[in-house]
Amino acid sequence: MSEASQSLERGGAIHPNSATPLVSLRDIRLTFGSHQALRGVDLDIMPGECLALLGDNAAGKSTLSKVISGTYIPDSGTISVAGEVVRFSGPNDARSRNIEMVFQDLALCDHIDVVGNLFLGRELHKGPFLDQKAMLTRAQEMLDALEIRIPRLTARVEKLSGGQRQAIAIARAASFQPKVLIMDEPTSALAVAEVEAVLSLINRVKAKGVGVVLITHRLQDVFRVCDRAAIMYEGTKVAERMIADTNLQEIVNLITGGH
Amino acid sequence: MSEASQSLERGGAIHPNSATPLVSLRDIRLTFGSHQALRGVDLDIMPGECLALLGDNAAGKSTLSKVISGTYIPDSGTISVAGEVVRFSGPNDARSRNIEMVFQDLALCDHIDVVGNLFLGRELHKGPFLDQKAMLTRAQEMLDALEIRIPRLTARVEKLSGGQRQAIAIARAASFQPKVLIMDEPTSALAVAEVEAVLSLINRVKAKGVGVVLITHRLQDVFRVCDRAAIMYEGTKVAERMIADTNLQEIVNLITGGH
Amino acid sequence: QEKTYALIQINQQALFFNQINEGAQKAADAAGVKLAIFNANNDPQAQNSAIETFIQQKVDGIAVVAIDVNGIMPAVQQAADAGIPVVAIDAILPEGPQKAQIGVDNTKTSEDFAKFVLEQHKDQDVKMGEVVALNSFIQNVRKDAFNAVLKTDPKVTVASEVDGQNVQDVALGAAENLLTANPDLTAIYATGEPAMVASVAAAESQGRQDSVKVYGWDLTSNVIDGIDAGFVGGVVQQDPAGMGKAAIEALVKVAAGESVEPVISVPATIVTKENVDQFRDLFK
Amino acid sequence: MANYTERAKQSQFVEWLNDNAQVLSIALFFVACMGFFWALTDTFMTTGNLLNVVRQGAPVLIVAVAMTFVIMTAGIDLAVGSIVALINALAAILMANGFDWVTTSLMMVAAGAIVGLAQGWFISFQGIAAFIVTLAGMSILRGIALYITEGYSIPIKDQPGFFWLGRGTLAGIPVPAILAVLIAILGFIIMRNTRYGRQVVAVGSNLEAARRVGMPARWIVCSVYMASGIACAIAGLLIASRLGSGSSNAAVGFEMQVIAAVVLGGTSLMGGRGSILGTTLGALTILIIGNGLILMHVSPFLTQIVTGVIILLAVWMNTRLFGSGFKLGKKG
Amino acid sequence: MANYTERAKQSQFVEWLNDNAQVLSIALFFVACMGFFWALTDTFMTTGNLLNVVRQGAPVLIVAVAMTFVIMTAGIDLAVGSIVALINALAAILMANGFDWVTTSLMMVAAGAIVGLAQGWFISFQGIAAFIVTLAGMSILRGIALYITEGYSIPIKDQPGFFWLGRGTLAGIPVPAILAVLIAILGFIIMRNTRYGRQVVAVGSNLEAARRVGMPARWIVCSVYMASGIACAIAGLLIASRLGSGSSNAAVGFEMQVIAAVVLGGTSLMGGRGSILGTTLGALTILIIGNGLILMHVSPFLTQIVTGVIILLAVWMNTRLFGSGFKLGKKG
Ligand SMILES: Nc1ncnc2c1ncn2[C@@H]1O[C@H](COP(=O)(O)OP(=O)(O)OP(=O)(O)O)[C@@H](O)[C@H]1O
Ligand SMILES: Nc1ncnc2c1ncn2[C@@H]1O[C@H](COP(=O)(O)OP(=O)(O)OP(=O)(O)O)[C@@H](O)[C@H]1O
Ligand SMILES: [Mg+2]
Ligand SMILES: [Mg+2]
Repeated sequence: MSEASQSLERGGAIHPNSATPLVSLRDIRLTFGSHQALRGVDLDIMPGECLALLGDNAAGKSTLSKVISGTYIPDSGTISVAGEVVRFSGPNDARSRNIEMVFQDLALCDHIDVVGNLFLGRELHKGPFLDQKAMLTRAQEMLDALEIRIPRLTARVEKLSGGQRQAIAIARAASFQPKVLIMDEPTSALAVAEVEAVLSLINRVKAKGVGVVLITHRLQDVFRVCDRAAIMYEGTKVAERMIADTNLQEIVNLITGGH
Repeated sequence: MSEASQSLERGGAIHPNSATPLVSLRDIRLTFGSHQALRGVDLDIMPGECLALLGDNAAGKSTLSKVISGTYIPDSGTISVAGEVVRFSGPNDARSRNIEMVFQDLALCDHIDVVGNLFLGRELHKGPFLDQKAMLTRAQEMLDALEIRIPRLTARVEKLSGGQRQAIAIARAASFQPKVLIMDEPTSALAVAEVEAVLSLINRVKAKGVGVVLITHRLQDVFRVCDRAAIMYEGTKVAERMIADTNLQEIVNLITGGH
Repeated sequence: QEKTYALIQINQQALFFNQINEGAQKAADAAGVKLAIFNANNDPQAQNSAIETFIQQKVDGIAVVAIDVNGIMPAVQQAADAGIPVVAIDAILPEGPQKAQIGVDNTKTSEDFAKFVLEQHKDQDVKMGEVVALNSFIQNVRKDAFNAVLKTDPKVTVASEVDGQNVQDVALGAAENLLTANPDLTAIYATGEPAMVASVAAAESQGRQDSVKVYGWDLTSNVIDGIDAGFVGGVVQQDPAGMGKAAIEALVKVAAGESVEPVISVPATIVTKENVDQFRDLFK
Repeated sequence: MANYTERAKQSQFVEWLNDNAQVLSIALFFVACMGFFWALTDTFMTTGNLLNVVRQGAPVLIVAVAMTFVIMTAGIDLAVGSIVALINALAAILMANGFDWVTTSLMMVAAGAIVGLAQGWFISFQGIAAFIVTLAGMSILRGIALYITEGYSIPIKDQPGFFWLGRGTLAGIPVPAILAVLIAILGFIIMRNTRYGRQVVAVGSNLEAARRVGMPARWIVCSVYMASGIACAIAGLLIASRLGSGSSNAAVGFEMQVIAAVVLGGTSLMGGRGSILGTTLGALTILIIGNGLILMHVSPFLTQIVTGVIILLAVWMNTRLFGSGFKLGKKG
Repeated sequence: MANYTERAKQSQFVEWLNDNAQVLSIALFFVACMGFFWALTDTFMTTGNLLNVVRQGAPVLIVAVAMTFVIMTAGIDLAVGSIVALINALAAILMANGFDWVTTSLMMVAAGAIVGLAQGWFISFQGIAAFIVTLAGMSILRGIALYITEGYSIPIKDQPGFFWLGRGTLAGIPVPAILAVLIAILGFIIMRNTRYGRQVVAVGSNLEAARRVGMPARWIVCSVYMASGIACAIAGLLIASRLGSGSSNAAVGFEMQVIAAVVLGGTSLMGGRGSILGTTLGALTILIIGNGLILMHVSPFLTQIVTGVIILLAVWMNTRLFGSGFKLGKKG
């Protein structure tokens, strides 16, 4: 009883299909200093589904997504991957379970070139040596798939424009066969065409059975690619809705808490 | 002859009313290393008007706006403020002419508290001493005007969420009686309600005769607050349109260059 | 053709070394030869490098004030192999191909000085504090030889040693702390110039001129004032200029094919109230 | 249906602890050291000894205050020891040549300012890394000191007013200590309560942002090196007065002492974060460690080792205990 | 109506110049220094002298290569001089106690690694600033060297194999020089072409990003200090072999030489940017300046000044001429 009622208190959960969730969070809490960033959040990420994580600024969306990607270790609560309870001790653990993330701050290395950033942490190598040529070729393919034009792939990312940098971060996360792809405001700096490319990317990976978590403030995009929306407020999840069953106004009301 | 035809080559210019432009750029060129960021751009900013500066990623929008705010010094071309040709030697020159800017990278000092960042470079003081109390009171007013909730104004901005940080940067630029207000993707990280607040802020300042330059990739916002749109492509201005005379599809086509 | 000699110095932050340089320069001018001086800034390796460089340049003779007496030997050997005579100043080199050893025997002088100090305090209990420079080989020799003699007198105790690192103001702080730590201290021994300057200043600043006698190495103007005031009991004053002079003269002789004494002694004087007048002119 | 609750209010006390963690940590460490030496030696807690410590420490403390400003801008000044030596030597030479001590002192402060300004110019207006400019400055300035003294230590004679500066007392308190405390208080107020202090923090936190909001960023960067030069001049004069002589041998290794004091006080070498109070406590901690070890008759062969270990320990405590913020009711 | 034209293609040559500006700058400066000393002294360009320079410079070069890795991670190792002294003293003591030179050398390399690892652990796993850890290390390690030698120098006797290491030649080229060049080449390849090198750059550029993409960021940071410790051990052995003795006074001021070499070579103290080639040229430049000044019989009072000025000049040129990128057809 208590399990279910507690869960309901924490915003409830809708299971759109009966498959095991790819990732499932229960009662995640995280405090920075004395600031309660997350106050007990439940969330399920299902295969082949795009989940929108919505909420006001500072609601805790980025923090929650960083918990899923192993960047933050929660104070309490459980994370299960494919039904099995895990304890992430770092981003590496999440990555080895094919959980990829596009960070809001992009997490690029300014002094490394575009190719290097695309393969960061997953460099192609022949023996101990980097395979620069192979990486260059594959990098071009990765960017083409997202319709990103970058004049020189061996230029440092330092001087690229905001949109170009964001595109690189997206290409990096999307290109290595993720099972769960978390995108924290991936389109905030992108131009119209690039946004379209990202949305169609989401549809493509969804079709392959990947579970996508999309954090965004562009609600119109949510209605184009997402299947379900979880709404956060002040560190809690206050509601979950199937996109098919809701409309823009309801979502806006949920986000602002009615005021 | 040549003046006019050259100008036409550079995308032409529409003068929506007969007043002198607040700021007027002619044939602005700027090269980084061997990369031509701006290849001769003309632009007029009129009082009481919101000008949308649109374009693909890396088109040169941020670079152009930084030229207007004195952050970059162009290689060639002229800048006139209120009809008078000026030479900015730094951001201070522009600021002393009441040109304010919200930077894409926000330009906040992480180690300084919210209040301090709002008054950065314009600290209130009594004699040589900072007037902390007065700043705190005014800061609260500034943020309230933008409907931004920040729990503790004496907290360092370092740990605030992306949207909170962006809101602070906007509040800073808007609060000191600008004559020209340049906003480089000010709403990219903001939630729905905050975006509305920024749009109504733009309408408010426009009504006071301020010239606003809005750089954004959210075209729907352009149609809600802007009067004119300038479209950039690869370091040039390719077109200018009155918002009343155009539609979303045309703008999208102009941005992508028809492809 | 004019001959060129090289002088390899330890550092230039003590008067002692600079007076060696001056003496050598004067002697070189007098003999009509050129002198190149190298300052190693306390780095033993730099001394060897400099010697190797001078060998390449085929100088006619090298005088060396060694930092690391063992470490300098390979370079001395190289010079000898290249037919360049080497003389050593001050620090005593181990057995080797050097032509002459010039200067004061620090061990012997320290022993004599210790005996002098004991003499001054005959039949008294002495509580001795020492301001030393652990990073200086020569000053370690002075400390250990001095202490070896003190040990023979049961009335003398060494209360404490502090490290002034051969830097004046560091030594001053250390000397002051030494005085506060030992309110019943009766004597201070300073093993080199910075320590000596500092000990004198410390005795003054702590107002202990009446109860503490300062002994040590190397005169400076302040030390002479201390002798006049009576609280500096005795100072070993070497003749660095004489050493420099003797070194160049020895090198000139060797180059001319003459032979020189393997040990050229430039004796040190113990300066006290009685004989201080003859040194005043040096420190004006 | 949905339950909209606000986050718990942040505890004022915990926030305060968090904001002042660095200073608290070094204060704790300082008190611990005091207690330790008090317990283990008779002399340590005597007025005489404590006054000694503050007098000896005045030069370090004065320069550390200025260095805090430098490090706050994400810079560093390795040349402080050399500037002290240069001023020390110059002052003695001038007085030996008949200048009176007041004129000399004023000229020396001006000289310190000029030297600092020159370094600051290379750093701020020419954009060369502070580390390398002041490394070169360290070598050049001590070279000049060496050159003008030719290695002699130059006696200062018959300047009672000047000697009072370094050795005298006012109401029983050593003059250098009074000077140092005044400078520390001045530094504290400037850093916390003036526009200039705010500008220094801003420049250290985000130079480009400071420039964009119209602060004279380059001048601010330049000015902290000037302040450091002036502080070095004062320190150099105090040392000359205490030793009664000027020599190029003064203040060798001084820069490391000063920087250690600043870092111990919780100032971040990355700029933007730090406090004068912390620096003061850091400097005092280093000083009493030096003093206490001598009082305890620790073998001089061990002092270097022990000092290093203690500093490491202090910073380690600072980082571990306070670094990542206090967590309420959290185990890990 | 609108004219959609693409930007002019970037000139390959200018891009290449931009990417390699730092190395080009120091190369130019190096050649200029060579030319200068060649013109002004007879001996400089003799084989004997040049071989001398590379033999003498081997320790600096070896440690500078490792230091480049350290500085690339935005760290610093101020303790290198002290580690060299410690290894140097330890090696002499071991051999004096009957260990043969091969065992001793292996033990010393292991000791260097352990010391480096210890420093690295504090820096990476305990999160203490590298500057302060290695500053403490500098004091502690030289203190230990002083303690075990009691300030005396310990002769090394009858170890022909060991002496060959520091003094011998292979095909006419000094063994230390060969060793140094091999290490520099190894460093060059590791930095440019291996995963480890890429990880070092990534950690220096954005530690948090490196961690997030799953790199063992802490281990990488730790490892560069270990590499530095090993390099110091090799340098310490070479110095012991050259001098035929071990002493706690070895390598005084070594850290500043090494860091100056690295910075002169264009490596940024902020991390992420640098090259081994630049470091090699930087180290050689510093070495030939030292050598050339000796050959020119420059007054010892002036050498410090001249060296400082030259280094400042070189970096200034590096920053001004090449720093902000080449501009085609732009006056400013
Ligand atoms: N490392 C941190 N230390 C302290 N507080 C933090 C930290 N990271 C986030 N916070 C706080 O946690 C709260 C939630 O932040 P988070 O970044 O998750 O918000 P968000 O929902 O992603 O907002 P946005 O839409 O603006 O990106 C904010 O109040 C923020 O100040
Ligand atoms: N400081 C710089 N140095 C070198 N190149 C630069 C610099 N700043 C910008 N650029 C280049 O100039 C071009 C224009 O960049 P800019 O930031 O103005 O684009 P933008 O239109 O604002 O794009 P976005 O919408 O992605 O923000 C880009 O190709 C970028 O790589
Ligand atoms: Mg966020
Ligand atoms: Mg932009």
